[in-house]
Amino acid sequence: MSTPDSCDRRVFQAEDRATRAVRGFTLLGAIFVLVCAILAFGATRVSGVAGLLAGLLAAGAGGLAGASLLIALAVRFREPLGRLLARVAFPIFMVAVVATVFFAWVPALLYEEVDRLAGSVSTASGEPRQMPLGVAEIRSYLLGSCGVGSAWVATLVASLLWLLQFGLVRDLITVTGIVVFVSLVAMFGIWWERKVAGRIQSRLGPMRVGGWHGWAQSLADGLKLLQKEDIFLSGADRPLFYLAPYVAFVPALSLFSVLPFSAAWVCRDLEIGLIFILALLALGVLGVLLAGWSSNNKWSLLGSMREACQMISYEIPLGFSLLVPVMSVGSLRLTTLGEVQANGFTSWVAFASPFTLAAAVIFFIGTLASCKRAPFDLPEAESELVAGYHTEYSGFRWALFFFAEYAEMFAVGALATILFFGAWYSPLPAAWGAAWERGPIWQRALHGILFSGPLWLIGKSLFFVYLQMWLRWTLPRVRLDQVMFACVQVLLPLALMVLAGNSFWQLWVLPQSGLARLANLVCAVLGALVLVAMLAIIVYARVNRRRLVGSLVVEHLPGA
Amino acid sequence: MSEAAMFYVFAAVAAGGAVGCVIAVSIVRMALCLLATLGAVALLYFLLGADFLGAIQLIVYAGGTLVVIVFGIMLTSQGSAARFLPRRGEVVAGLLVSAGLLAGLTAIMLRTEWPQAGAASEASVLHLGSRLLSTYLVPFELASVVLLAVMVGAAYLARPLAGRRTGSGHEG
Amino acid sequence: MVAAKIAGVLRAQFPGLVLASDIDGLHPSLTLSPENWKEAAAFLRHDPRAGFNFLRCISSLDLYPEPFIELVYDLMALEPAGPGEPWRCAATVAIRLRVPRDGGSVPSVADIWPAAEWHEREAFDLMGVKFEGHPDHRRILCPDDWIGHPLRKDYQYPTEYDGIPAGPAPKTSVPETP
Amino acid sequence: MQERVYHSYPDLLLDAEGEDLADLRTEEMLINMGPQHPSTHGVLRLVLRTDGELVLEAVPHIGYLHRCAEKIGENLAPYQFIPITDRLDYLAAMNNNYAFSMAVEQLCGIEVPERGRYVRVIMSELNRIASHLVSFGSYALDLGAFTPFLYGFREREYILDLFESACGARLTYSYITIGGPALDLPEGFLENLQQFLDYFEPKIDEYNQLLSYNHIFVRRTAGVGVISPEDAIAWGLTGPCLRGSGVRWDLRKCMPYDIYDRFEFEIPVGVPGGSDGIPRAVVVGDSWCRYFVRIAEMKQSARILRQCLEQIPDGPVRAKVPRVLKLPSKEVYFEAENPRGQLGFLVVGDGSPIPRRVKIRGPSFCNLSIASQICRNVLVADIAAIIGSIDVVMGEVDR
Repeated sequence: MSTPDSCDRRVFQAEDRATRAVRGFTLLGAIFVLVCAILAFGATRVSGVAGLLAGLLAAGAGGLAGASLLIALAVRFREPLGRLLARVAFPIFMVAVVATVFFAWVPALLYEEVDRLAGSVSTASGEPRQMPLGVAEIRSYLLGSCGVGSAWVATLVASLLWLLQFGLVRDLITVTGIVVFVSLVAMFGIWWERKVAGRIQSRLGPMRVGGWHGWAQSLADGLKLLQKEDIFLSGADRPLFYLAPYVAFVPALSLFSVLPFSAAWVCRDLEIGLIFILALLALGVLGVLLAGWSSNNKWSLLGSMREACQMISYEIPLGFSLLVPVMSVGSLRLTTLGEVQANGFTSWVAFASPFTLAAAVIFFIGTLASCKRAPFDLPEAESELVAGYHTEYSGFRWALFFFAEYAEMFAVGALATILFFGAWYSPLPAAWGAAWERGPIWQRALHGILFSGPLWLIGKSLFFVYLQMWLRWTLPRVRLDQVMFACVQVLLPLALMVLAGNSFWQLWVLPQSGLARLANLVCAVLGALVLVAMLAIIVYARVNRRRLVGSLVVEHLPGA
Repeated sequence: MSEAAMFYVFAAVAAGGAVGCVIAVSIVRMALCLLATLGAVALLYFLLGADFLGAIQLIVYAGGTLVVIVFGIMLTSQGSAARFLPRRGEVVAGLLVSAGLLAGLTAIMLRTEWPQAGAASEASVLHLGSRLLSTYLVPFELASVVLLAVMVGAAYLARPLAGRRTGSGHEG
Repeated sequence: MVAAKIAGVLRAQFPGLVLASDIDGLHPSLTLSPENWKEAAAFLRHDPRAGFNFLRCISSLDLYPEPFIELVYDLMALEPAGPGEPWRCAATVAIRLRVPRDGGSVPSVADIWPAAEWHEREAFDLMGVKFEGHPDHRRILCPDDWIGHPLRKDYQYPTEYDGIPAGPAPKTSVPETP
Repeated sequence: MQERVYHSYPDLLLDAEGEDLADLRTEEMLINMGPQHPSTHGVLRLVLRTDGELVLEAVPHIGYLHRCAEKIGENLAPYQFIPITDRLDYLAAMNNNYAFSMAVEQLCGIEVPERGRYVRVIMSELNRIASHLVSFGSYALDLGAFTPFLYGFREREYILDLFESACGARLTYSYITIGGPALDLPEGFLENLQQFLDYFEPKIDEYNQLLSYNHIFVRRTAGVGVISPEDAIAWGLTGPCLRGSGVRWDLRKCMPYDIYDRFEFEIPVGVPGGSDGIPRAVVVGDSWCRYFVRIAEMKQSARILRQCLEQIPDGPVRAKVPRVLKLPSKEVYFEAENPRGQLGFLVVGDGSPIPRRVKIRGPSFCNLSIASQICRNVLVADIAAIIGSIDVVMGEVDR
């Protein structure tokens, strides 16, 4: 007769065995990695593809081994670890934020250092040097001119720097960074959406996991979703059903490969970046279509048909509204489109003329539809179609759809920022901070925070994400015929009119004429007023929250 | 070297997708195979430095035409009954036609003097645009005339619908 | 009063239709014979002297051990009283029909009062009264393969349904009001 | 059966005579909406025959919550049956208790003391507000607006707190019983009620700003699922569904029972759009009217509650009821105005303490019967709008 206690004990014993096994394998793995590392970097000169592969193998194996070791330790010491984590969750969270920012800067600085190194070596030897320097050359340089004392440290640093010379390695690092960033954005977006929804609905949202306002909720949800059963329906089309989430997720992820976070922070600065982004936005719909079709569920099918309808229709006004800034700037390259907006608030494309402002509004509405956000969330309308195209999905495949949705939300927010709202520049004119741009590292960091940099782009994009959330939790859903009506009979003619108007504006209104300046001023003031009005609403709601929400709710809020 | 490797991978995906598209039975799977082919061809364009062509390939074929095809399939046929089972004669005829096509294409490929691939010009979109609106203006406009004809045809087909406002009384 | 007036009108219009009347009780009602019920219903609905446009409820009572089931149609005549004024209830009356328990049927009045459609289906489902000419004569609350009509006094409680065992029949005990 | 012309959605593929305008029709599809579906409010099952997004026909199938409450009523003494009435319209349990107690009191001739009568009215009007709040919130949810749902539940929470202080339960109260409420009101109840009313009444205007006059909401509901007054009466609709069609009929006013003749209040009905700030697209009898009647009724209930607070006397709340209540060999049919319409009880006694027959007329049951008529040639999204505006509670439909 097994009592619950003995049952528990047996479970724990089994867990201990598993932990021991994991630890043993980890030890073996670590030894193997060490050997690989010595083989790879111990030699004085490693070069060519073989060395590169060995290095990558070593790094990958090392990472795997380290991760499994950490997991094993975490499983073994889960209880004290949990207690500890509950105490220090908030500091860890803050440190993680700082560390993320730091680690985002480090590769950029390193690349610069490596390029400088290559330049200095070539000038020293007096003859043009091919780019892949040997480890020994870097090491000797480090030991010689940089004043690195320890030979061991020099070898290690030289090996790392050697790897960074290759474009493939840099791309791998960038892609890893993008994947991590997209996951972070999606997880943060989901948590933030729940918090925003909570506050709008006078409740708290997630409050438990992680201690501080449930910051780890998305992490916990992700773990839960990973563990869930991957349900497959007997009547479904198996390969399509399994493939569809990836077909939806990959385009959303690829968006970030051409999205510039600042003039220098872009994985691939394509000349036709804008068209590429449009293409990927259009591709995302295929995943949804296939998901709805392969689920063998009528609600899913209806959902995916709605999605197809909506996407095909809204691509047209969306494309037209994108043409307006393209026409004003004269380029399809996203960095060029961003760079013309360096001179402060009034130089932003949206405020250049009434037509660009209208185009920005049309673009925002179009992105709502293309991201399936309320009030255009018909493909997943939960009160009509249960959950639309992802009704039958569970576990991680289901999560992939959400990752794709939030990644797309952020991407279109970033696109709106780049095209219309000053890209990575702050509202202050760039000329004020020009001196800091090439100063010492702290000045450059301050410049990045105050004048231009990825933080500005991310911040502004998150503002647009917030707008999307605000709308979602305020408005009812429109009906399919109304969606089509709004597109074909309202937005499309409007977009065409804006396009034509902008052409004439470009032709007839000289850039520095009085009319252009007046229009610019009026539009900028309008934009500023909207912002001020939003701030005023926030302040008003904050001041009157007891009256607006009711004492029952407010007294449970923290800091009430 | 890595470019060569990528070329072979993409070419294999494109060819495999094409074969899959031919031999698949379910129409939606055919569409998926077509997506693989179109996407791989777009990637080949990117590999050649023809970014514009690649992106347009993705927008027009993968994001536009294919979506419309899948949408059409979903609207007109239900369930997994959307199957395509050709007869033996059809298979033989298809094989003959494609063999002839393959032979012809191979012959042309072997005879043509291919220019060596140079670096893509810097302002390729600018270049393309100005060419389309100057040297190749007539074909460009002809293409748009064809599209116009298609639109008129579609409008004609949907004429009974267009006879009245579909927007309904609520919409004013 | 009002019920008495209706009884008089009905007696004049359809001789032999009104079998009995209970005018002064808590629930004023007329017992009609089921044969002419269809015509009488149309008269009650459309004739200006009656004008019962609102069918509130159709109740079925099992008179076991008497071999009858009684159907009670609660009717009401609503009429507007002028703009902005509440509507008036001109008259209420209950009509009773006695139907044989086994194999008895009455004409359906679903085309006269559409509200009767579901009420008649319910009466058929739970009491087993058949309605001739009903547009959709099916069970409504019980599953289609249910056996018996649960509200009959002699209903045998099923011991199982589709392989699902059911408990014993409920026992009736009289508690005291606290 | 005479051909009725119902409002049909100015649809995509049919002309006014219902004829095909094009051969662009796609394959018809039968879709099962429910019994587990987010917007069928419980276990309603609708079988939709659709052509793409167009619903050609919707057939309701009910009975998934059938417990044969009437048979239970034939086996229990009336006092025991009170908890069963809680479970009919479980969002308005007080009103159900009230209606059944009144029916039995009429049958047995029990007179309830004055204070008890006021307590019953207070409870039933509070529960009417609570029920309409759920209806308001879930209707917004049906149309894709999540936030009003939580606002509705936030306000309902205060009412449930009041109920809990009075009887200890938050959903199935069994508080009003035969002869009056089971207990007197607790200390401070009336003060809390006053506070609640002061808080609640301004909130109604907030709801109107947030949802009722929202452009998208109006476009989704105005002109959708129109029921003419004649149809509403013919199909036996009651409550907000009947009043939404412009029929000014409310039992509390038109055939006042208990002490409702002592209060001043109005009967809100559906009015055509264009006046009094009513959106212009609104047609009498459409979903918006049914929705808005509920909003307006909450105001009237608050008004009744304020009058109750002024008038309520001191004294006992419950009449003396015999320990074993023998039901006379008589029959009574009593209807009370519940949040969803007229809840009727036919109670037949035979001299024993157990009734011979208890018949329940559930208002949702009658209201739902029109669904298949007005869900023709509408879009899938309109089904949620129409069913939500009828506002059924399946516990009462299936009984």
